[in-house]
Amino acid sequence: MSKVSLRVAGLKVHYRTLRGDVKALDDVTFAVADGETMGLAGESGCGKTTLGKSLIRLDGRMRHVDGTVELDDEELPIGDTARMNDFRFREVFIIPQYAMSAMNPTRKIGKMTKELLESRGVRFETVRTELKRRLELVGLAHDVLDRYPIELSGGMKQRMVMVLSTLLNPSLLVADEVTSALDVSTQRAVAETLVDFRDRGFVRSMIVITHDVSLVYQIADSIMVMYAGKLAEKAPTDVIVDSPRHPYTQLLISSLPEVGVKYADKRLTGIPGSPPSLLDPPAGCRFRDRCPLAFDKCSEEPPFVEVEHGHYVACWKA
Amino acid sequence: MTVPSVDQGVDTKVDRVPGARREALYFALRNKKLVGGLTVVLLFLVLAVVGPMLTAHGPREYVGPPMQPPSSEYWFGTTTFGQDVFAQFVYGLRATFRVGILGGGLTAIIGMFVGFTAGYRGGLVDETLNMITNVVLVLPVLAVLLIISAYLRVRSVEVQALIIGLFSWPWVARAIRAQTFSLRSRDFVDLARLSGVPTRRIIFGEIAPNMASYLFMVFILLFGGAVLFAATLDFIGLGPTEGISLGLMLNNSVKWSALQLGMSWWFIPPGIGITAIVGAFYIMNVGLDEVFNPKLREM
Amino acid sequence: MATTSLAGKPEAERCCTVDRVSMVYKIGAFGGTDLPAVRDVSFEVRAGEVVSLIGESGSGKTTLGKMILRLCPITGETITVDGVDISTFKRRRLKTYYRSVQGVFQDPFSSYNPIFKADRVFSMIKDEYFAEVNAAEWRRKVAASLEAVRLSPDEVLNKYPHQLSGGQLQRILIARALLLDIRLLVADEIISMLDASTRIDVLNLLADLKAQGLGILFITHDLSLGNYVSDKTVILRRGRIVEMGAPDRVFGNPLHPYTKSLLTSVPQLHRKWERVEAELAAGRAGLTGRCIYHERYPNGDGPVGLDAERPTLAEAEDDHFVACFQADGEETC
Amino acid sequence: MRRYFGRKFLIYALTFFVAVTINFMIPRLMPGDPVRSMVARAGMQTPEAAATMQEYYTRIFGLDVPIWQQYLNFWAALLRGDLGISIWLFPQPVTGVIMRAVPYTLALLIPAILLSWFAGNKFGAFAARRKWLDNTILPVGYVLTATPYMWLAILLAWALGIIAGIFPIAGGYSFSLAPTLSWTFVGSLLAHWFLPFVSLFLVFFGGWAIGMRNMIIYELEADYSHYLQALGAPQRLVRKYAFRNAALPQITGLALQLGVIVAGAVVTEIVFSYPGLGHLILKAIENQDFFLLQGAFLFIVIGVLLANFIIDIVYVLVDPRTRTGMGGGSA
Repeated sequence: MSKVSLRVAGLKVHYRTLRGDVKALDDVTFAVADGETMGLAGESGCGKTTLGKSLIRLDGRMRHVDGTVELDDEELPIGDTARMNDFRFREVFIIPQYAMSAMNPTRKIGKMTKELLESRGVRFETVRTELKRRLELVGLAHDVLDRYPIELSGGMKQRMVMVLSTLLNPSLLVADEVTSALDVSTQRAVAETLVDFRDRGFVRSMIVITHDVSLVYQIADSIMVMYAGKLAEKAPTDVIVDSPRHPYTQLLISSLPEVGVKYADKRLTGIPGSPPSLLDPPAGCRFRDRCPLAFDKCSEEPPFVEVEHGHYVACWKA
Repeated sequence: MTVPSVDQGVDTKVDRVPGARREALYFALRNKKLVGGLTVVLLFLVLAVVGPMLTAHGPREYVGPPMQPPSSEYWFGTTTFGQDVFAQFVYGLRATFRVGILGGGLTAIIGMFVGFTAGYRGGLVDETLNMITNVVLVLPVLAVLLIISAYLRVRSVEVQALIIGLFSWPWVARAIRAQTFSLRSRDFVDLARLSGVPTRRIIFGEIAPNMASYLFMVFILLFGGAVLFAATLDFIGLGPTEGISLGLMLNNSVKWSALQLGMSWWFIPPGIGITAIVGAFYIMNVGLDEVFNPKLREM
Repeated sequence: MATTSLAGKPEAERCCTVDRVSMVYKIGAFGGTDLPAVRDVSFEVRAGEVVSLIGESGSGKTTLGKMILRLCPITGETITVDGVDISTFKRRRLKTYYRSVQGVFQDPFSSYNPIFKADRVFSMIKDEYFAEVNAAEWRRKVAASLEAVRLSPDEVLNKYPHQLSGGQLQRILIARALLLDIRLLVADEIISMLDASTRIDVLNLLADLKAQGLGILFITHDLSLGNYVSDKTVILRRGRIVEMGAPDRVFGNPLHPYTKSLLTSVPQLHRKWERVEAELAAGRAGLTGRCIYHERYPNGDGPVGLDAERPTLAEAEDDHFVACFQADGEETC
Repeated sequence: MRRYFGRKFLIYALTFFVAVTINFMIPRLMPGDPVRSMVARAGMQTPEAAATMQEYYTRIFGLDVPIWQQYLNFWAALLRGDLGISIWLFPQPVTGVIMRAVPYTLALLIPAILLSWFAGNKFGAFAARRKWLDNTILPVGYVLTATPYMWLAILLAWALGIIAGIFPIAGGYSFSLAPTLSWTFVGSLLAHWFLPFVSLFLVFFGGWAIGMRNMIIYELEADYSHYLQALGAPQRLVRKYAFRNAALPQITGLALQLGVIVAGAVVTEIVFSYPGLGHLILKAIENQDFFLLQGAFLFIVIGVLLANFIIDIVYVLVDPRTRTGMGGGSA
């Protein structure tokens, strides 16, 4: 984990709405090392999905305002849909939330794969053996290629999309809530496949977006926590879970019941209040209103700084 | 008289919230299709209301010299028999709006009744209604209307609207059934049931309001459909036995060789009237669709 | 281990009893294929008790909840509440039934009609059940009920659902249920769509209500949540109960292979999958190749129905029941 | 799949049954003595002919037997292919009269439907999400669908037939020719066929183009389209897939529109005095020839049912979802 794979600097992405711009990502700066699996956790509306999307494809309402994204020392033209096409699939790829409906329902999977590859200038024959090898690896029979997506179960579709998405060995893979719709047993299999793909070098580094901290705890090397469009904390997995520094991370982790913890023995508490509106976010630390440790200085915005090797926090108290 | 397909993606319109209501108005006022369509419709509506007051003649009176091209006295000219085309046109417009509203309205009511019942009740009731819907759906409507109208001694706009309504509801029922089905599985419907609210009030108090925009759009399409059906019947010679309609004007003009005689003032106005009203409604409908469905807005 | 067993409580405290209930979904027109959603399920919820119904998708847990709420028809034997069979209730009787049994569902946003204000859920209750109560008194009643779920009336009344958070919406729904004199609350995945930081507060609320004597059926797919509040855990798989009992026994000493596989798959904080797996493998050593149910009842003729306590389940230890180990439950071993 | 067709077949059988029953009921439900009014309105020249007809009708209607027996007799005659005798073309049997007209109607309808379906869908897909096309050409499509068939037919006849004088505007072939297999005759057939065809084609075309345009916008917003775009697939491929999926509901749409399409053909034939079913219907109405009208009605119903059945088969062939037995084919 020495070389940096992804470097995001000062990234700002806004959503256009009638009532004004929603500042979904505000000055986000971080790096992902080569070979690192980074978990990206946060509550709904904190900007984690926006971050994942902006690395691949901004949708119609998203606007790249500022900041740069570099992948393997090459700047990604994220604001330019057409130029970005060269990087998609080959260099950077997203496994979307909607894996269940990601494949064209009226094409056989193999045919779709072939057409897709050839549209990107890759001859199907050159990857056919590798494709079959990877299907075996995730436990899919070769004949899925001759089937229609509707004939596959949810878990099979999920695995198929994973194989398809990583077929050209992208440098960076973004997995957006890939497990949230699945049952626990399938969830684990999918999460472990992701790790396996990384270990086998199908992808070099990964960002796993989820609302479930305990899931990324199982598979990620590091965890980055977002709050209201900003980064709160990033550190190696064990550090985040065992000794978080940001009050938000602390409260979040302590509010999660674990198997074996009972109400009668240990009454957990949540975080009072709710996140600020991103239409017009307050100045200073955005967690200030809900933070038990808030003090005067919090009206200034805390920088996202490295407090310890590999441990970044945006809090004056950290 | 193709009815543009409306079956697609209608559920996206369900998520309307009051904030979105203001938003919808904002987009509505800026939607050229909606505003333009509405303007045309209102223009013709005004003409239908005011027009008969501008002319001293009844639509079927023989008032002037025959076969006159448009002049200052007979704005749209006269027919082979010296009837005033303008008078026929404005009275015909009235019939058009009447048959559209009555026929479209009746179709909507039947379609809604069947659709809501089938979608909400489910089970055997749904199966049965669905079967009936499918049967009426494949029956060629015009052929049925023909056979019924042919035997009717007295035909009026109201009777026409009635038989149009009785046979063109199936696609409405199907679309509403599908919508109801998806809304019914929403938790708020279950919650209303848990609150002891009776079925009828759940349908009209909980489900229908969520489809208001959709129902309105359906009515617009039905209005257009009814107008076109009526015009077709009139043209075949099964029009109202009393009074005048735009379709009847077309029928008369062809019957009395207006084409061969070059009396374009006789057959052009009624066609323009029907096309403009129905077309304006359809275009309004697209506009509405864009207003209620953000996906369709131009980006 | 805290002994939360209520086995000794008198009959009168039984709040809701589900006895050998089955449910078959008909797929396709005019019947066609049958899809069994719930098969021979029996359990009971007592007053002042939280029972967690845990299962993955397709386990029939939601269907069971809906059956108790009479939102889908009951087949098989009976569901009794306060000793009365509820399966035949119609109109008036059903309406009266809803005075004592209420539900809250998974998706807080879908539980509200988006075009009306959120308090409509209260006014519906007033119109149907408290038409005679005057407005001022009703306001007081609503305020009291909102306070019980720790919401301030000014904060939530007169607002549209999209202006409120998921946690607030779910609490309003609980407050709504509290307006009636309910004895049983069916809480179907009520926190799975809430953010992690607010989930726990809703769970705590359930625990408080239970302390006031309410019976709660807590339906969830999340083992850790089920464990946190419940007095009894029922694990469902494909419409059947595979294991049931006090949570510390079911989770502390899981017997059924399915329960174990669930436990090894659930992502936990502070314990990696490998560790959990190793721990359970150690516990399992003595059980390999065995089936407690068939050891107890070699002919598969275990007691049936509630009279004999649990159908098709064998009592492995005090307040801990387990079904045949055949993982699929389709055939016996 | 067998269930799918079984169900369809049941619906078609029921529809046919309902249609025949309507045919049977309508004259009997209407107030007054149908036989007398028919004979009176038929306006026969001689009292002998009127008497013959009176007798004939009474026998056909069988008004002296109980209603259920009338009904059974009606079916029996129908199954023998006996639809009665035409009044307008007395004493030719209705079946024969109709059979002579059907080829003309089919010659108009089949090319108009197929060509407009393909062209309209292609064009609609092409216009969708292309701003200037969408804004300029598609309103024209809406106006076209809103145009009454007969009016467009009248306009075409007037402009290209009367004013420009390029095409004949009446009949199926030149009145001066007798049907033979000669170039002159075929040329005349084609010349007479062209205007009614174009007029139908244009209105259908507008409808399909708009339908496709609306469908494809939804398809381009579907998850699988987003996924393809995220994979960097070129717009061409994304649109190709969207088109394929959007075309499926358009097939169902064709089935749903058949009734309306036939209605269009009927009035278009009337404008051009084209010797198809529509023309017969007009004549039947003008001459109070109810047997002919009923026969035409039954033929239309049968035709629409057959076409529906063909569309069902096509649908199953092109949509894999119906084959795997997982929904699809909503009709």
